[in-house]
Amino acid sequence: MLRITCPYCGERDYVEFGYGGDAENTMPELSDTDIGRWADYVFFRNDPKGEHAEFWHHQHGCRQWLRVVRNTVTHEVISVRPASETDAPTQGKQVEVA
Amino acid sequence: MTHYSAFSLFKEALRGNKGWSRAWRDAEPKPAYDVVIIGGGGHGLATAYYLAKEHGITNVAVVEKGYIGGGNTGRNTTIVRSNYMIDGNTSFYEHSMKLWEGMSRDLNFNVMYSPRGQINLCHSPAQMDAAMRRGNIMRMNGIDAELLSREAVMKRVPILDYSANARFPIHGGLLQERAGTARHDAVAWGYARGASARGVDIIQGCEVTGYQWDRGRIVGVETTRGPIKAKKVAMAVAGHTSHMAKMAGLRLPIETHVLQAFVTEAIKPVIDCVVSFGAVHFYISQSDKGGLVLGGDLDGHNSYGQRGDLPIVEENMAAAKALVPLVSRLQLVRHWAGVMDMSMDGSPIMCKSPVEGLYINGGWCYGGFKATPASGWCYAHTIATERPHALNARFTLDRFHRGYQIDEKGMGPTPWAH
Amino acid sequence: MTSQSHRLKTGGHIDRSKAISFRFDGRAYTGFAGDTLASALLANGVMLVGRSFKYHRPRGIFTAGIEEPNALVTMRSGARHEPNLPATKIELYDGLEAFSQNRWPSLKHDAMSFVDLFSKAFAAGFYYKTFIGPTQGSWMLYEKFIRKAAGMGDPTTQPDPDRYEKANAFCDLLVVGSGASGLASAITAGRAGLRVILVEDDAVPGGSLLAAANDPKSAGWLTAALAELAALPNVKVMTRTCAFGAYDAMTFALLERVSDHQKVPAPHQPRQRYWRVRAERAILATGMIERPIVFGNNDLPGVMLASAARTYANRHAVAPGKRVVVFTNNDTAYAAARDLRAAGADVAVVDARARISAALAAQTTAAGIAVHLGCAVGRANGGRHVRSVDLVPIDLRNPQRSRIRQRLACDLLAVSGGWTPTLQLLGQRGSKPVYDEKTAMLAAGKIPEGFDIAGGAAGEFDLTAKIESGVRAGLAAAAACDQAQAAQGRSLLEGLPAGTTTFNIEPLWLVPHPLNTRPKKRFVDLQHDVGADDIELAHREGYVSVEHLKRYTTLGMANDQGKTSNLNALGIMAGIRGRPIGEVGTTTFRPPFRPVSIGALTGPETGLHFRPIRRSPMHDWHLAQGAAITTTGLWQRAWYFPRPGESKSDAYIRETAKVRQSVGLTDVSSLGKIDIQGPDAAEFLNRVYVNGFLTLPVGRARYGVMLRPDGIVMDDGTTSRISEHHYFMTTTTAGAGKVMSHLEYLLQTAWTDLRVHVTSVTGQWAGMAVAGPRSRELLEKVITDIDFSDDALPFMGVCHGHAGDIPVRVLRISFSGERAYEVYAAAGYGQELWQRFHDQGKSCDLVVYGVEALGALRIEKGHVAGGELEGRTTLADLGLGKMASTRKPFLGSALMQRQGLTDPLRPQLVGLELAASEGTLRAGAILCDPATRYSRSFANGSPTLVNNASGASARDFTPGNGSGHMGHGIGFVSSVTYSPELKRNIALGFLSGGMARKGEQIDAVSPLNGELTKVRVTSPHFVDPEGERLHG
Amino acid sequence: MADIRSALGSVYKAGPLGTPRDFPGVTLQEQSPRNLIQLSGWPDSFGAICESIAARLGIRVPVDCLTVTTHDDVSILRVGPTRLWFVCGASSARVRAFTETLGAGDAVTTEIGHSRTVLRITGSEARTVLNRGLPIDLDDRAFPENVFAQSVIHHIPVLVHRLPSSDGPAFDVYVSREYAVSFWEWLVEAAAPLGGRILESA
Ligand SMILES: Cc1cc2nc3c(=O)[nH]c(=O)nc-3n(C[C@H](O)[C@H](O)[C@H](O)COP(=O)(O)OP(=O)(O)OC[C@H]3O[C@@H](n4cnc5c(N)ncnc54)[C@H](O)[C@@H]3O)c2cc1C
Ligand SMILES: NC(=O)c1ccc[n+]([C@@H]2O[C@H](COP(=O)([O-])OP(=O)(O)OC[C@H]3O[C@@H](n4cnc5c(N)ncnc54)[C@H](O)[C@@H]3O)[C@@H](O)[C@H]2O)c1
Ligand SMILES: Cc1cc2nc3c(=O)[nH]c(=O)nc-3n(C[C@H](O)[C@H](O)[C@H](O)COP(=O)(O)O)c2cc1C
Ligand SMILES: [Zn+2]
Repeated sequence: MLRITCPYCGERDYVEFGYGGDAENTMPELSDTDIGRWADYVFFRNDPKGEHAEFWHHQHGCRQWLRVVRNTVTHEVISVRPASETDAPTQGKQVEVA
Repeated sequence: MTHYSAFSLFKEALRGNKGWSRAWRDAEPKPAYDVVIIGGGGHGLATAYYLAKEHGITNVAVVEKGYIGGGNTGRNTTIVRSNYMIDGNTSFYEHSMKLWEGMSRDLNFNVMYSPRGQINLCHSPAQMDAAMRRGNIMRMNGIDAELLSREAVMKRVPILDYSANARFPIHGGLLQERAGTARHDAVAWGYARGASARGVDIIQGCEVTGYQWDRGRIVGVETTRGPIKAKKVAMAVAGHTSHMAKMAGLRLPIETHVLQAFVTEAIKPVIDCVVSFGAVHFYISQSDKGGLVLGGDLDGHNSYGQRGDLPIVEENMAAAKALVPLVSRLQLVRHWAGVMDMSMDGSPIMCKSPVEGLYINGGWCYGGFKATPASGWCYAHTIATERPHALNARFTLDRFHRGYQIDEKGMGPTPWAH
Repeated sequence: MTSQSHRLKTGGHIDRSKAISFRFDGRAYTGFAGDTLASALLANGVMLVGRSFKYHRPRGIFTAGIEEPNALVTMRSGARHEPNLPATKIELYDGLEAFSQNRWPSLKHDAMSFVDLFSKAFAAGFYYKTFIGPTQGSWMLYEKFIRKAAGMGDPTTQPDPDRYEKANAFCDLLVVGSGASGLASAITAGRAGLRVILVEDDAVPGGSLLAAANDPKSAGWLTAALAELAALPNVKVMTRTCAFGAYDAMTFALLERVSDHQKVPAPHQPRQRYWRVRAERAILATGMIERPIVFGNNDLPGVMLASAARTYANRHAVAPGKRVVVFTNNDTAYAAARDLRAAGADVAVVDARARISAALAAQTTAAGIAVHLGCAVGRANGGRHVRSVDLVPIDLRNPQRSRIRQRLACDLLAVSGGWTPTLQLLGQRGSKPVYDEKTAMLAAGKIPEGFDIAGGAAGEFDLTAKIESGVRAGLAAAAACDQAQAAQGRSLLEGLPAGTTTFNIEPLWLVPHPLNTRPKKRFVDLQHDVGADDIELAHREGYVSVEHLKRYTTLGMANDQGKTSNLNALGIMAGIRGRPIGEVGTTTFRPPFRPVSIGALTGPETGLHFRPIRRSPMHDWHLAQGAAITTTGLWQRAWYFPRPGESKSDAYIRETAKVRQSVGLTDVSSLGKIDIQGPDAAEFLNRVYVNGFLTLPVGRARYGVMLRPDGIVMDDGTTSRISEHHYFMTTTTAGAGKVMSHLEYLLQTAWTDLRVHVTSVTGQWAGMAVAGPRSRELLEKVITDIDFSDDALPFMGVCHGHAGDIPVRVLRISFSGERAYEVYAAAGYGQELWQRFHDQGKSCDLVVYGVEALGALRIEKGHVAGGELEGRTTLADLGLGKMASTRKPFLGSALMQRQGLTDPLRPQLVGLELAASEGTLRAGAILCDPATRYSRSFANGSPTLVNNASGASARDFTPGNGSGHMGHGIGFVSSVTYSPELKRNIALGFLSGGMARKGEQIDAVSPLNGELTKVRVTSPHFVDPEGERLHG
Repeated sequence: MADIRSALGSVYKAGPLGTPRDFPGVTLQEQSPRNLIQLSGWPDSFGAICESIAARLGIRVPVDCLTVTTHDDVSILRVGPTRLWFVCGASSARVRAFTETLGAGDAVTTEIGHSRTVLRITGSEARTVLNRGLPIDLDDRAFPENVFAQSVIHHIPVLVHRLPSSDGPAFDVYVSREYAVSFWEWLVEAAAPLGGRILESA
């Protein structure tokens, strides 16, 4: 059973999470009216054989969206961090937010 | 090539089966071909067969990294149907169905195409309405369809749960009588035999590891058995489409996902058609050997792992028992998985790629087995004539930018929901 | 037959004081506690137990374990009837009932056994070569017969009366297998303080120790080991439990057979329990499985694995034969020979090797056993049981056909062709075994992270070596879990003799047919009746890769998954191809390691519990009122409230009419409800909704539509502004979860600068709609502290107040087009509030209505819902194009502009009604232009659709079915209802050209019903199009 | 005030459960409705909010998402990085009064008490029964007192809180109200083989 270590809740079965796909594709600005850029963002995905950065939503836990790096061949989870964070990856239960 | 018939079977049996010859030649790669097809699945082999048969192009190699039919062709739940509704899909899949109907005779290889009927169950009035719409479109396109009432489903498939205990009561279903199953391996072998007899080289144990380029154009492939030049390179690699496209510098509207399948012990016949649950993604049929073949949803995350995880095993088994209570005391003997090329609208992509010399055939999602003959037929046409056939004209790559998705399920760009 | 004619007087792990009676094929027998069905049958001299899959050949008991390919029986009767269980794994219980399979009319006289005579024509893959013509239907014709002939056993069609449980467990170390090595691992790790789970498929721990001759040293070791384990509180021993799967992240699936060894489970007790164990580490101490040698008639009853014969003798005190021939190519079978001799049988050993060690020779001769070296069993003879074997000389370096040298009479032929470590669980993790030439074994390849192997699984044969390897693995696990200091295991080896067990195998896969006799079938896969000839044929036809071999012959694809046959097949194929076995490769191991009942994997998720049910706070009330219930996603909702004798349409038509006449009350609790708060909430809503939300004042609600990023409509609902920074959003029932995740996604990934929190409050609020001209009157009765005048609470107004002591939130919004209110109260008050409306409603002529009437009311008003929001429609398609703000971007605004989505020919929402008094309006009917009938043409070689009127050719198509309309039409009917207000059927639909075609007559065709109906295009706003009632 | 109606109204029956035992393996009891107030803030100012909670209400806010702190009849569960649940009895007024002093820019609150049904599971087999569905390690080391977890049982979202108890393990399970009946049916079925008792609702 694929297990993801939520930075807030600890290691959990992946069924607690919703899948969000490619996390490297960034959404254009809303004001961007370029159809090509939007279509690239919405439809065209990174789909590597190997390490993949992807979003997971801890739906049945803390309801946080996470950015997970995972190997798509071995399913090994390499790092997990909150989706909103862009700095170094964190893993493990103790995350002090305050 | 020995012609197959009841007579030859009998004759050879008397000779201790010593007289049979190889079904296809095990070819060594030549330095160059007119067309190199990457992927010895049903689609690649069928493409080679129709290139030779319909277009007279026989200087063709099918290059397979493992053994032919070892990809999704050899691991799918073998459902063949053409109950499609969206323009662009309907005629394509019906054309495929027509080819299925003549395939065994065309190939002189019994692919056990067994039109035993397929029923999509409905569990709410809204689903009945949707089935009505689909069935009507099918009929208007010359595809057989029948809307069954609850009672009619009951009569046809008595072993489903019609009790008050059913969580999702059966309201009725959409039946396609000509739909059914076929023997997956035989499709690969039959096309290989037919293609090989027409001069196509089938090269197994040969992985394409890159492309040969000449001024921005692809002119051949690098393989684990050396370079092979080709005027045209056509990929038909299903679950490896994104990966092979990436090697050519392309990013596609495709995600690769794992899909599992399951088989029980062989039992005497209990279910005589294919039944799809309408409440969750799940379907069941019985193989000729007697095993119940079960399939359902994706594991739900990008994967090239070709093995499935427990939650989906549980989901599928629970769905099996919810739909067909008698499976409770039957046993699962094996479960396996394939890697699926899930496209963003659930429909395939078959066209010339933006890279000169390279052709794309992928994005078949759950449904590419049934497409095998038409896919080969249309892909051969596209490769030979440099133009799509009318049947695959809509399976373009630019449809996403242009807003012409072929979204059979209305799920939008969430490939794991198709 | 005398009772237990083959039972030994002494010895064995059985309890002779507990006699057990059972039935096989209706005949009564007795056995003892500690017996399996197989051992008890053998004890009673029953050797023929089944017929084979394809050729219906008589078959007996071949093994003593999970690898059994032959002795599959059907257990129990009635609702507990269950086919295809190996007799070797069935524990005997009083009253056990079992039946043989695949035979008719009886096991002895099976009508289908003639198939065996024609077996040559039924060789591997015969079906690919015939049944091809002459017509398309030929195969279907033959297939019927093939299907009937295939398959083993029948399932019951009665519902399973037993319960199944699921369970979760966590541990530091999972040890699989309780043989000497597994016990040593568990004890060592247990002493170090690890949380250990030890699983054993058998009913009792001990593994192959139980099959050993009763020597006090090893028996004493076992007793002491088990006692220590029992005393370690951190070690949990689970017997009758099979680890059948190894999955991602060290998760293991186990099947515990809780009460299969009883006639029926005790009250409340499950039959089986399925475990998911998450372990830090795992040690596979799964032992080995013996494999046979392939020779003529090797499937005769009475042919058995040597280890099985030994197990029956030592563990079950059964003499499986009185005159025994042991056929081997290695040393291990000599132990079986000696033990069978000790049990009183006449024993001879046929050893294919040219020589054996002097020590072994001496020991064997001393036991009174004759040894025939350099010989093989060329074939076995007998009808329904082996009577003799023919020996042929053999040179293992170059096996050739040769003449029969000698015939030995026997009633048991015990075979050992070598051993295969049980590495399936590693294989499931993608670790391919590698072939070891020296031991002729498939040994572990790369061992995945977290795993270890010990004992037989690691290729050990000797007891001391097995224990040593178990201790080593246990210590390693402890070290990996940071418990190294405390660990110790040495004492487990105290007093054990140095290892003496030898193996010395010289591989032999297939014995050539003896010369000058008719070749007999040589089976490789007994369960699927795959013979050596089939492998040869596969090779001849080019199916040489092991994977093709498997698929062409079906070898290894039966219930036993080739546990005794895979390696022989590889050996034979390698021989034919002249390649080393290592190069030929192996097929993939997949879960489950042993067959697992689907009931167990399902656990309690069955029947009505297949999925949990979501219920509204008023659900009980609805049920008490006799409401019909319908399913929407996971929700159960009141569909309609029939009065005695009323049909569904009677009921909903009455309910609908009453709402428009006086007032109705309906339950809308299943709507998704989202609490949205924060200083940027307005901005956020403004981005996700197509229409503007910045200007919505406090105390007001607005209808909003949101798009998916691809520009297609995702969901709709109303959002009210409760206070400056506080909004309350409702979504569709089906869309609730999706919308909630979507909003969180946007806030946490794309728009992290927005200070907004969203919380699902679907369960917090009971919602009810009060609709109809008298709704205000009713509200005023129940809610007394709110001014319901139009000035104080206009259309789209929101306010808070009380219904007596119940706080309520009231939204004046309407889905029905009538003056209407949605009233929300905290869920725990929902039913009470509902009851108050109901009670007070008596004087206002109140009707309670369900979702069917709700649907009718909204169709009358042209409100879109599920049938229209079907994942492919745009705002413009829904006639809502004007809602989209042009002053701001919103999610989906870019891609909504794509050519395909702005195509003026896209079907748009219209109203439809019958053009004549005849005909049926049907949801799902296809709209077609009466003027544009098509026909097909084959110009240019491909089928084309040609417009009969204009001659223009349209896109490609396949021939239609004759209603005159073909192709995909120009739209469809999405929702239909009877309108009591208009006294006729009305519909919503999508039509190319949309409202520009108002008044036109269109064809609605439904070939499924053979109908072509003329419909007139109307406004989708059937009732009160000006919206006067909303306000009036 | 009108009575808060239990979501289990139609199915809850006190009495013995399953296999009779000398002592019950599992005891189940529905808890009285909880005041449940959710407070959500933003990372930049959440620390300050936590400090003022400590100062004004006298309860330290747990640092860690899996722990509960309690003072008097108020417990704080940190259910997300910047999200707290106040579970309170009579002191709810105090908590509400406090939250009303917060500006929307600092933190927002949502009442969710009615959306959860709370069930107490105690007895020697409490862990066993929970683990029939709950994929969380309940061992003392991994799941000590005053720890909670949000997860799923039988496809139903739950929050499981291990209570301090001198009398064997005790858990409060918060179940979404809509699912309460399904969850209850699952629970009773799972507990039956272990033997036990259903107590009158608290
Ligand atoms: C579990 C499961 C159930 C399914 N059920 C159905 C069903 O019921 N009905 C249905 O219609 N469809 C079904 N499908 C889908 C269907 O199986 C596939 O869409 C279809 O078989 C694809 O065929 P293919 O020939 O394109 O691909 P494949 O058969 O996968 O062939 C692709 C080949 O390319 C080879 N390859 C890849 N990369 C390279 C390389 N670099 N060099 C050389 N060779 C390479 C692979 O080894 C493989 O053999 C199912 C799929 C799965 C996994
Ligand atoms: N009988 C002989 O003459 C003889 C001679 C030499 C060697 N051997 C073999 O040497 C081997 C070495 O002994 P060992 O201690 O390593 O093993 P073992 O055979 O003593 O114990 C292995 C145990 O693991 C259990 N097991 C296997 N897979 C399992 C699973 N997936 N889930 C649960 N239980 C499972 C089996 O039921 C068995 O009891 C034995 O296999 C034995 O057969 C036997
Ligand atoms: C329709 C179908 C039926 C199958 N039936 C069986 C079966 O009866 N027994 C079996 O062992 N495997 C069966 N398989 C599975 C194959 O053994 C194998 O798992 C599958 O082809 C995938 O290959 P792999 O497991 O080698 O990766 C079946 C596969 C398919 C596609
Ligand atoms: Zn979390």
